Amino acid sequence: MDDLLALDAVTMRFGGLTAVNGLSMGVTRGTIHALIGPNGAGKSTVFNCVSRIYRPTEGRIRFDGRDVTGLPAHAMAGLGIARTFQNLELFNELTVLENVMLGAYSRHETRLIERLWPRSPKTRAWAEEILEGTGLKDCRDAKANGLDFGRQKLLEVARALALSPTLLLLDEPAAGLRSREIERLDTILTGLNRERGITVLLVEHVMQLVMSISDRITVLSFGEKIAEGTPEAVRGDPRVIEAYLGTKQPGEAAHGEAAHG
Amino acid sequence: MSVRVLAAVAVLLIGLSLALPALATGYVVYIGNLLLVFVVLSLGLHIVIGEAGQFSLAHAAFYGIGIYTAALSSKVLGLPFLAALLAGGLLAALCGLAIGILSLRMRDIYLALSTFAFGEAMQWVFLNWTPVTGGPNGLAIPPAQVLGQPILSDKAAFPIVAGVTLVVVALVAGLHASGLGRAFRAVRESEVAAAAVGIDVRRTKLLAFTLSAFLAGAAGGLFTTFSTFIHPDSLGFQTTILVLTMIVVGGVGSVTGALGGAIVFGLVSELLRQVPSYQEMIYGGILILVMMYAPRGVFTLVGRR
Amino acid sequence: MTKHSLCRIALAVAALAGLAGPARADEPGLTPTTIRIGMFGPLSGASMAYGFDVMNAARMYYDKINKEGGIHGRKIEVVQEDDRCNANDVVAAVKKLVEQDGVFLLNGGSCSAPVVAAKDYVVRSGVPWVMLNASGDGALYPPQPNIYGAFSISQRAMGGSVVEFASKELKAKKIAYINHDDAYGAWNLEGARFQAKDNGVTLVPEAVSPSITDVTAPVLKMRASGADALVIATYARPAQLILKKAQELGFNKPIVIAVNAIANLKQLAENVGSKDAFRNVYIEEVLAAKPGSEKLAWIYDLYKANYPDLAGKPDHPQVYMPYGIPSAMTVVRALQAAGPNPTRAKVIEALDRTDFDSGVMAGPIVLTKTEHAAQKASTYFKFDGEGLTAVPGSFASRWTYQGQ
Amino acid sequence: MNTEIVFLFLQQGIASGLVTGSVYALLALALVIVFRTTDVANFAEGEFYMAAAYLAFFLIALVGLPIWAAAPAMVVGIAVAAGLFQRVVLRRVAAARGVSVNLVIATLGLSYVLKGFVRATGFGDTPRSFPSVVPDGSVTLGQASLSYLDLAILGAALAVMAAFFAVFNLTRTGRAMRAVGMNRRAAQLVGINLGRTERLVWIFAGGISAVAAILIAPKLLMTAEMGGVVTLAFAAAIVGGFASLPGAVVGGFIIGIAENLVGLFVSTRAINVAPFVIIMLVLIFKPQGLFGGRLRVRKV
Repeated sequence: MDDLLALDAVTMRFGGLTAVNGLSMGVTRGTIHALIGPNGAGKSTVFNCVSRIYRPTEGRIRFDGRDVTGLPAHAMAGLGIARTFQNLELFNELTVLENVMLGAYSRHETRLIERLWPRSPKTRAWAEEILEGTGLKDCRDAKANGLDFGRQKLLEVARALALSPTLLLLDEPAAGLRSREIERLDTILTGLNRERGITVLLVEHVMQLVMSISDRITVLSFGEKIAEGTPEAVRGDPRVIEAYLGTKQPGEAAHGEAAHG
Repeated sequence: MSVRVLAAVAVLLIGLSLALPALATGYVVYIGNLLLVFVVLSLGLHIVIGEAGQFSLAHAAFYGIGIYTAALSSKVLGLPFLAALLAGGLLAALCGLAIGILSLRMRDIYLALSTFAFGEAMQWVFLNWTPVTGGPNGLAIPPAQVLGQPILSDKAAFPIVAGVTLVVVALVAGLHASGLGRAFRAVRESEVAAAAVGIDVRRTKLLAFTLSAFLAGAAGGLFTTFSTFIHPDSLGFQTTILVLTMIVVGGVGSVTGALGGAIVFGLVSELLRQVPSYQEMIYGGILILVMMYAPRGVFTLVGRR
Repeated sequence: MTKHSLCRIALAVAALAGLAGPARADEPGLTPTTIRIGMFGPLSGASMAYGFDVMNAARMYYDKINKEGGIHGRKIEVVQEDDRCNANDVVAAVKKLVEQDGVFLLNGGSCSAPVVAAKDYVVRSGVPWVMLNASGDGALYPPQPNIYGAFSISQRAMGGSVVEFASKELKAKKIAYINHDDAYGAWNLEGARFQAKDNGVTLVPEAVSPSITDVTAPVLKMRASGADALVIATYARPAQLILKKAQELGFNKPIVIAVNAIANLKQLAENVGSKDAFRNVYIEEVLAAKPGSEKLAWIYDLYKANYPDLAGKPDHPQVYMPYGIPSAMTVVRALQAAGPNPTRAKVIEALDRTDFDSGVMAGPIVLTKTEHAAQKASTYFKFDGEGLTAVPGSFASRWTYQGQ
Repeated sequence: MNTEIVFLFLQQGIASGLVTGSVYALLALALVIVFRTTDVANFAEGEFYMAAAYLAFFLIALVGLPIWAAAPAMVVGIAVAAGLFQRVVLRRVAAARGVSVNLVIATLGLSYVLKGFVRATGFGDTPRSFPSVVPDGSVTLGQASLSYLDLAILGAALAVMAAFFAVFNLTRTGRAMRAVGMNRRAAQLVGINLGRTERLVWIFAGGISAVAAILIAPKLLMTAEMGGVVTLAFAAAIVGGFASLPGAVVGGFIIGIAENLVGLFVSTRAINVAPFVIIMLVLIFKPQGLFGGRLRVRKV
């Protein structure tokens, strides 16, 4: 199988707490893959293991066939893995343009001379292009912390895209967004996937989005995988329904959660 | 700092280099030299605090290392000025790197106070390593050698000091606008996000420490062009605090702020000598008022970015 | 802030802008009716006590001379700068006085380490420089053609003298010696070492920082060393801490407090608290008589007359005030000796022939071509916490400059 | 050096070091409570302490109040002044931009103002003292000798620490202070008045500084520069972990004892560098100080 990203029995413990327990999963190249589950299921922990903020207690992570378990966090960007953050990690005091230019740091500004050259014309042009594509062009000189929440979320995505990622990790990109904004996100993500062939792994509570764009879904509960498959298959899986407060449909349950996600 | 501000600074410095020695007294030129040394010191501290957001309070120590190294390499090895200045900068940079490595695991107040401790310890070394630094007797600085000629007055030194300062201002302004400068600021804003876009946070911090120490050492080298004496008393926490005050009052994170803060605060400090009995109160009052009413610094409105 | 100080700032701005040009003349600072003298010292900050009133004393002496008709018909005009006892500021003050204000000679400097920073510049510019109360050994040895100092006492002479006193008067064979790790300390220890070797006694030195908080270690070490006498050559605050601690730790040998440590004696006794601490304490004095005596009364009267406001302030005049007088006297005498048409060279020549009794200091003020430290004598008193009893005899340092 | 002397040195060095250490600890406690609640490294702490000593001197020596009346008046005065400084200056600085370096510079400004003011009164230069609240006399422990004042200072440091420990853990106000220190936003959400809590912390800090001044000024003497001792309180606090009350006291003891032992067994020249070497050593091995806990992993 052509897995771009493969987790092999990954376990992450914090002290006595096991956040992820022996998780194995694969993300197929060119797909949009969602990771869902109730709060505290360990979804963000999986993300942080993949982006190397945490070092898994056990298990291995392979990217593009290569074992990346021992690499430092900053090396992941160079391999083509970009991510966004659940609680927004923007460079607050920097401008929108600078935020996006920083996204290009490891893939478009690799030579020393490019990093030292004042005003970086090449990177700038590339960042402008991304801003155009994400509709953030008109606020390019505003500071990141001066944007409204929706645009800040979008900026996170834009910054990740500036990296020209092979794999995009999105940690609750729709949380807190209004439905019109979610629709735009849907369009952007689908477009990226179809047109540029970017593989996407996302954690999301907003089921409307998950169900509409995902090729495949993995469901976590208490750190363990309880189901995996196409949206339709997962939707009907009784274990999933049970995990999401028994009787309710996952989609409905998640709407309530998204409010405080 | 915008290109326009940089150009203005260049014109001003070149103009002063031509005009000042001819028109002004040695005293005015001396103050000019001293202010420019503080500009270089401030820009050095700006890199580590303003750009990379790491709290370093050992700046006076790096400055001292630069002064002693430049003076001694000129005295003992007979190095010409530029080589002595680079030697001072490089040794300071090396110490900065070492402190950076030791401080990597610390942050905030712990980082601030460990670098503070290093600064105090270095001042003690300057005072007690008598065979090298002259200890409490101070050290006579030999005249700097430029193109084989000794520099014997403030006026002769000024064009050199101004030239080096201009190069430093241009480099720091360029750094601010470059990818590396953005990487520094990314580390300042969020280490997690910086790592996620591929910035090696540890290496970037170390680089900031090293560059900052290099500039402090170079400022020390500059000091030796017009000064004839150095004493450990001048290399203590007071000096670090003065430079810190300059960049904060000028505007943290802004190159123009560091430059303007150094000039304005250097001038204020010199002018306050004229009102001895009130100067501490005035100085303290200025700090409080600026922090209350111009918290982003007095120079951030001019040439932001 | 007064109008006056605003004026001063405005003038300084003008000076920095290069608007106020220097006085240009063959002999700067000289007009048919005036001689301009540049004075600098600490007028602000932590070191103010060392120089503020010393400068006032010198100024009031010049006022007195002016009232008596001046020097060959010229009145003395004083320009004063604050040097904060900080090397960069000392240099700024000196350069301003010489190049901006165009003074004829310099009469300034109260802090010994930072004044050395101005040495090379003063030598290059050729302006005569008579220090105030700075010991300034670093600028006096080797002697420079135009720099004179140590009008209170040179630190080498001080170190030699206390050791002489401890070994001759107190018959100590082993002398404990606590000084500072600064320039003062380095210089006075050199004199003390020389004298101890010359007298065949052992010196046990311990250096501490002026900012020390706990003096247990040095005092305990001194006690354990079995010394017969303890010399305290620190500044006032550490000296009082040491005195107190010596009593607490039962150190019962004689203690000599060097002149560096002398502050207000009444306050000293109050700070140490216990009268027992003063059973065996001697103090070094470099003035001609004990403070408050008839011989020095004219200085204190003059101060009151000149600075009525200051005299009403607590702790004024400061202890070191009289030290400004011999320095100013030396300047006046040299100017007089240089004749009605003085030049800097003539004044330097006259300074090199200075030899007079100031009536203020313990010994004569003597300057020669090869010795530019003016005052070397000190006297000793027994201090019981209240009164002073003079110890007869002279205890001079024998250290001399031997070249490098 | 024979064994007898080594033992004597050890006993007296440690005993005196504990006392000097409690001086550092008292001032460090004032630094720590302010830092852990308001995130401000108070560079004016030394000058609070200095101002308190001079206020006491003024009330006792010049106004002629008896010490039992002067001491409480002075403690209240300094505490109120500290609260005012928070209300008028710091609140505004923090509101405009909560960057800690700005707050630090503001406190630095206050320290200059206070030093300049005391110097302008004319009392700042000559070392002074006022009568100690503790009678003269000393006790001997083994071969070490300590004065009554020394014991009082030691006791006060421990008592103040215990009192604050109780306040922080047992009272509502204390818990509010801790909560603000941990998470300002959350504290606000549960109904804690941020401004009032922060002001109280500054008032407390002013109060301790004043108590410290009553005890310490007779021992270390007063000048306008006496606040410099706070450098060593910073050393004590950082060694202890900067957010920990017991840490500040233990840190104070470590610094105080180390100064003496270094002075006795290495060189008196090295006394003033010893604290800084200790800071560096401690932080290299424990980057959060001895009692600072582990580095928090931030949730992202």
